[in-house]
Amino acid sequence: MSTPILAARGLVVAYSGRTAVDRVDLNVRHAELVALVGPNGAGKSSLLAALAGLGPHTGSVLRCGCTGAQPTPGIAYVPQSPDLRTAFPLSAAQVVATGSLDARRWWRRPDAAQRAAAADAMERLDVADLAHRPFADLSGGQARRVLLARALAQGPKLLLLDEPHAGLDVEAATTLNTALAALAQAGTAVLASVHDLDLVRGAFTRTIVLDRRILADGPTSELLPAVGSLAPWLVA
Amino acid sequence: MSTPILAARGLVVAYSGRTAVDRVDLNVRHAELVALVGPNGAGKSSLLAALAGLGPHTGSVLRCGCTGAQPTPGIAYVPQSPDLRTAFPLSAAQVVATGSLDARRWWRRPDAAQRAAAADAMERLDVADLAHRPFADLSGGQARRVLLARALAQGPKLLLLDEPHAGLDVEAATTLNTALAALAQAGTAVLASVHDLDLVRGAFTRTIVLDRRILADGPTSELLPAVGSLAPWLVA
Amino acid sequence: GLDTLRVAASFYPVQFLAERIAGDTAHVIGLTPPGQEPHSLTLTGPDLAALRESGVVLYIGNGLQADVEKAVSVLPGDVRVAELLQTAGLDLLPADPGTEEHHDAADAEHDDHNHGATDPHFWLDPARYATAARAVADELTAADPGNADAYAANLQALTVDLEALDAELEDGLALCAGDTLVVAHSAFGYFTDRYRLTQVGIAGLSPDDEPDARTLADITQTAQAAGVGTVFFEEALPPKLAQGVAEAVGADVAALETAEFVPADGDYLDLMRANGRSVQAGLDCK
Amino acid sequence: MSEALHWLLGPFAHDFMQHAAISCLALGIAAPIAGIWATHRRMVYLTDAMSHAVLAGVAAASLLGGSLLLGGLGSAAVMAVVVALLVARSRLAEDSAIGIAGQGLFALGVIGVSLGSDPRALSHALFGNPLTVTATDLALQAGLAALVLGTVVLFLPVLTATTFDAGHARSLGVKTTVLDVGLVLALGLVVVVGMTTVGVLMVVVLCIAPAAGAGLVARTLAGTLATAVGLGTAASLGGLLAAYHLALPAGPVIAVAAVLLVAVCALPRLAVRTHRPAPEGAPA
Amino acid sequence: MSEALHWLLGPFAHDFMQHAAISCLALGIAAPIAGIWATHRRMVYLTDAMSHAVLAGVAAASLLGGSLLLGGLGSAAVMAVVVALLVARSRLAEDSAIGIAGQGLFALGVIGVSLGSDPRALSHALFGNPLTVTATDLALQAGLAALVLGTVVLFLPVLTATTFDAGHARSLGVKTTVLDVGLVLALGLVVVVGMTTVGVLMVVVLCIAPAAGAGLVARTLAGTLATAVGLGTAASLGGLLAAYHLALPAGPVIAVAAVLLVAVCALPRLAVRTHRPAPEGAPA
Ligand SMILES: Nc1ncnc2c1ncn2[C@@H]1O[C@H](COP(=O)(O)OP(=O)(O)OP(=O)(O)O)[C@@H](O)[C@H]1O
Ligand SMILES: Nc1ncnc2c1ncn2[C@@H]1O[C@H](COP(=O)(O)OP(=O)(O)OP(=O)(O)O)[C@@H](O)[C@H]1O
Ligand SMILES: [Mg+2]
Ligand SMILES: [Mg+2]
Ligand SMILES: [Zn+2]
Repeated sequence: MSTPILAARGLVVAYSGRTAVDRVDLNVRHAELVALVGPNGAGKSSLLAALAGLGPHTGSVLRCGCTGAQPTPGIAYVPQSPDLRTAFPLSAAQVVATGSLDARRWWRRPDAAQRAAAADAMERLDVADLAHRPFADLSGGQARRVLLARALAQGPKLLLLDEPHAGLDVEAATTLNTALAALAQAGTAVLASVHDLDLVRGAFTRTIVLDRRILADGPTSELLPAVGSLAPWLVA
Repeated sequence: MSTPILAARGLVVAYSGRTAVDRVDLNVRHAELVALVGPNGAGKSSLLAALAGLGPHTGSVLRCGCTGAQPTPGIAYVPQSPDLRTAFPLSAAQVVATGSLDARRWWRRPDAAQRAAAADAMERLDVADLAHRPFADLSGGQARRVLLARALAQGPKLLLLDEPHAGLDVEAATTLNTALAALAQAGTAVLASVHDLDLVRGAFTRTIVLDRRILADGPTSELLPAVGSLAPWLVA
Repeated sequence: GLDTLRVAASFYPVQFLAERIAGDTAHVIGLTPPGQEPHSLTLTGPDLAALRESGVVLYIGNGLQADVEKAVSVLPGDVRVAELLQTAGLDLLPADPGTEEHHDAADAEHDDHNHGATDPHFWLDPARYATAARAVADELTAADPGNADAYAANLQALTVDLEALDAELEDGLALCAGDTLVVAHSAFGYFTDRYRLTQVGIAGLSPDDEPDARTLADITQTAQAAGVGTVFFEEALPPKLAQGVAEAVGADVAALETAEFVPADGDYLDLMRANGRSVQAGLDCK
Repeated sequence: MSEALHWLLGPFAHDFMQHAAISCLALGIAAPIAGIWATHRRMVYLTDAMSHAVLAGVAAASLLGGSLLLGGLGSAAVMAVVVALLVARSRLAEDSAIGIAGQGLFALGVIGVSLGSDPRALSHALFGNPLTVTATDLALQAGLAALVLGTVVLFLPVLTATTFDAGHARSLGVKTTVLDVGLVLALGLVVVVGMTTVGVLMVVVLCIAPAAGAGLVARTLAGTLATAVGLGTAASLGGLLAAYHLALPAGPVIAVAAVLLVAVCALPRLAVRTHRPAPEGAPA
Repeated sequence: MSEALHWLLGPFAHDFMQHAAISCLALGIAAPIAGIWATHRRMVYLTDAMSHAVLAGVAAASLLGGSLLLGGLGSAAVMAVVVALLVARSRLAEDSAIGIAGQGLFALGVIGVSLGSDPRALSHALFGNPLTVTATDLALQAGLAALVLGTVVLFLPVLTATTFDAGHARSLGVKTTVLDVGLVLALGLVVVVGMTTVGVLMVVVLCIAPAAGAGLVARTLAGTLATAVGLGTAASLGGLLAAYHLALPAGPVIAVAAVLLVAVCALPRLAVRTHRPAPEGAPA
């Protein structure tokens, strides 16, 4: 197999005494579709934030082949509940366009390829018709899909998604899974926390079961049928 | 049947030109468990806010038998994404205790019955062990469950819940459905927006399909099997 | 010695009188230190302790130094307190409503530069200043009768100095081509009253009473009509307004002192002589 | 009496220092207790802006010949209603509404002053100094402290609930706008009483800094309230003493002391910062 | 020349009015363009507090004998870094951090002034008046307007992205703290240049009010920027003219004009309020 696009070793996230993520070792490779499952409070959000380079942690994380603590271009991260200033008057399309911001050249406008990628991402997540609506006016699910489209528009090598299906209607959740599958086909790796096992089965080839530590990690088809003994809460 | 606990007639929610909810007529009676399903942007949140007396709307709404535009004690409403000041240092138990606030007598502390109801609600939603944790430290799903416990602690006649299952793990979602069923047994009416049809089947006796207008309204067991023809997006 | 009379003086014009009359006999404390803007003075703990240990406190009221007035109002009864604007025979001028009208305070914290309903700047007239000097001598004598002779002698010397200054100014300003004194703020009412000149203040009694646009236009016209050749600014104030007026009427600018600050060198008498020379040059006097 | 003890207690032999100490205690309690709610309701700016807005009321009172203190309170009331209206009704952000209302009233005040009110009375009413408090001032401040403390203890349930989740309180039928206006009025009262007795700088900082410092170290509501009062009284008494020995104006020194205490409270976080995701993602 | 035309243009026969008009135009453009970012980033208070903090730098410069303008800018820089540090590193709310840093610096400034700096120099540096702008001031303001406009247009992508979602920008590797400090410095520049040329009240209001008013009526970013500039220039030129004819001080009248324009922008919302859930749930 190729070198991992993401490699964590001995990753620990601790909040004033409480250990939320305990010594996690983890590899994610090109084109992998990985679901992260675990109960509320299992540490999924803490882990994803740390992997994105935004959360407090100890241990080593290698991203896109390069080490270093900083966030890395090539990774797109969508947190569980982003802190947005929705009063700032951007349309949905303008929000998606911020995905092509250059971390160093702050004056760069999106070029033609980036504009095309943004339009394509909105098509894939079925929010093209919302393009000119003010973002602040969108419903919960619509807003979430626009933020996911922004992540897709970044053309990332690795997508870190924290409960991307939450709040999406059934059709939208399926659309999202289809879009993720297409991305993986093109080589992008995806690591997403998911609660609904049907959605895991529908799209993710590999599953990691987390409850502070990693309880299981393997192909979804092998792992899920046997998960009841390992993590009874998953099949309650 | 008894007089409805909630009755809406010709309810319309319009945002500068866009009609989000169009002439909805709706009755909810004691002990009913009603699921509100519909795609993203269908107007579910707009409708629930209007029914709670907090959203802009035209048309008439009768709550708990009494008319008037004001929010009514006896109704508990949990919005899709509440705007919280989590920096304010309350523990989870203190948050649940705010459910017994008296709208008129601002100095009233919870009495023994209210304290018991709060503890009971936390038990039912399986967050009793989080009671003394700072609310700000909770994970997304934990926080949501505490807010639902606060609504339960109000001892409402009518519960209006906007996507209460979103972000809950499988076990917690089941626990919530069990708690709602127990409330209904005791006479409380529940109206909740839900995306996952499995969860609808699991607990809700009646289903309303909304897409700006009400497309269907009937017993879940009759309605869901036939819903494919009516609302193809529901079974995508 | 321990029983030396202690005199507290609120700011420079008061402090100068107190120091001259006390001489070596009494000990004078100036509450407003050199370099301090008198109007925004905030008293400190040691200041208040000093006030309480004083035999006499001398100040000028009318809102000129609000903190001093408040501190004085809570002093124990055994401290003699004298407000110099109350001096009999001072012949105070009313605050001219025409110049009182316009303010432009930039910030509340610095907005308390206001002198009240009568014009407090009496010290710019040596004759009225001499009247206040007698009141100061009376206060010191009443508090410390044992040294009455010393105070009387010091008063005598000071009066001679002030009379000489007055005569000098009178002489120098007797025959002038112009009689209109355009000044940065209307502090020179007593000065122009004494020497039969006309004051045109750009700002009002308080330097914060900056003129509005129409008043500024009027002032410019008045100055032009009077053929003013020099506009006087104060070093304590932003020079822009005075410079603007001077430019508009094609006049020069020159400095004039209000003697409100402890001078870096020299004293009141030197400042006033310099003012005399400045006005002489500006009004083209013989 | 030892050296150190004399340093600590000697200054309080003066009656003005005794008065100042009582005054500092009263405001060191009242201001942080009121300020807690300001810091958590994004009203810090309001506390500050209030001191500007008060000029309008004082100028109006002086033009109309009314009581200046009442005038100041009146403009605090106008400010409260305008801000509540702008925020609740027009979707304006809190800070914008406060800036606009505060600076607008201040501008009116400046214009009012320029219309020829009695400047002497104005400057007397506007600024205080803890060292020159009178017996009346002390009574006023003690009353204020009792009022603020009593009100906060009495209305703790509704204050807690609306501060944490105003939307939920509204869904229960609580008239949050009424509460907001009441709270702003209470803050206005603290600011007006404080500015006329101990000075604007000291009262504004005592409203903000101890509450913010407490928020940094305390993890519970009770702890936050207690810590804020502790920091407030420590800063005001400590600052008073330091100002005496350094021969500096007491109000600003107390303000600096309060700010220094916040810095001390922030130190552990500045050093370890475990809690919030590190902004640049450096490992902890 | 007709009556009306004379009313409009007559005052500008005076060259001080011409200077004032150019100056009002320059600040009517620069301040709102900078203020847009302040209003959306909860930095309104910062704009205001900056004017207090500047006193510390001016006092220090005057004590040490340095340039007062540079001193003012220096304290704006200190303010920027302290606020950014407090917010990013210690989880302090923006407004608390601003209040503490601003009032703390102001208190230091007051103490510095009381230590006997040169009061003449201080008042020279601290306050301006639109009627006294000099040719140098005009050049400074024109340069400022060009700089602000150019910077905002150049950096629009990063400003937009970080204002809307700072966390996302950080996840892309953007050093948002650097940007924050830069933005606060730019605001500090506007405030310092503005306060020394046209006065603090006018410049602070011109930063806040037009931007807030634009936020109420415009629905797009481009529209918001254009509306803010329109409101800013309208308020400053209209206020200047009104002040002339009413014989009132220009700075405060311009401030009141800007606030009135916001009120006009808020009127439709106050009347119909369709957008945000009605606070007390009354049907629309
Ligand atoms: N404040 C607003 N201004 C303008 N339009 C709005 C506003 N809020 C919602 N809308 C629009 O009204 C419609 C209904 O929104 P609503 O939030 O009620 O949908 P929903 O059914 O709750 O969707 P979701 O499942 O995504 O939460 C959507 O098209 C949305 O874009
Ligand atoms: N800032 C914090 N301070 C202290 N404890 C925290 C903090 N954030 C999270 N925790 C705790 O760490 C644990 C893991 O939280 P995390 O948010 O990572 O869980 P999660 O798996 O994402 O849960 P969910 O499914 O509910 O989103 C929880 O017990 C939570 O209470
Ligand atoms: Mg999570
Ligand atoms: Mg919704
Ligand atoms: Zn004067």
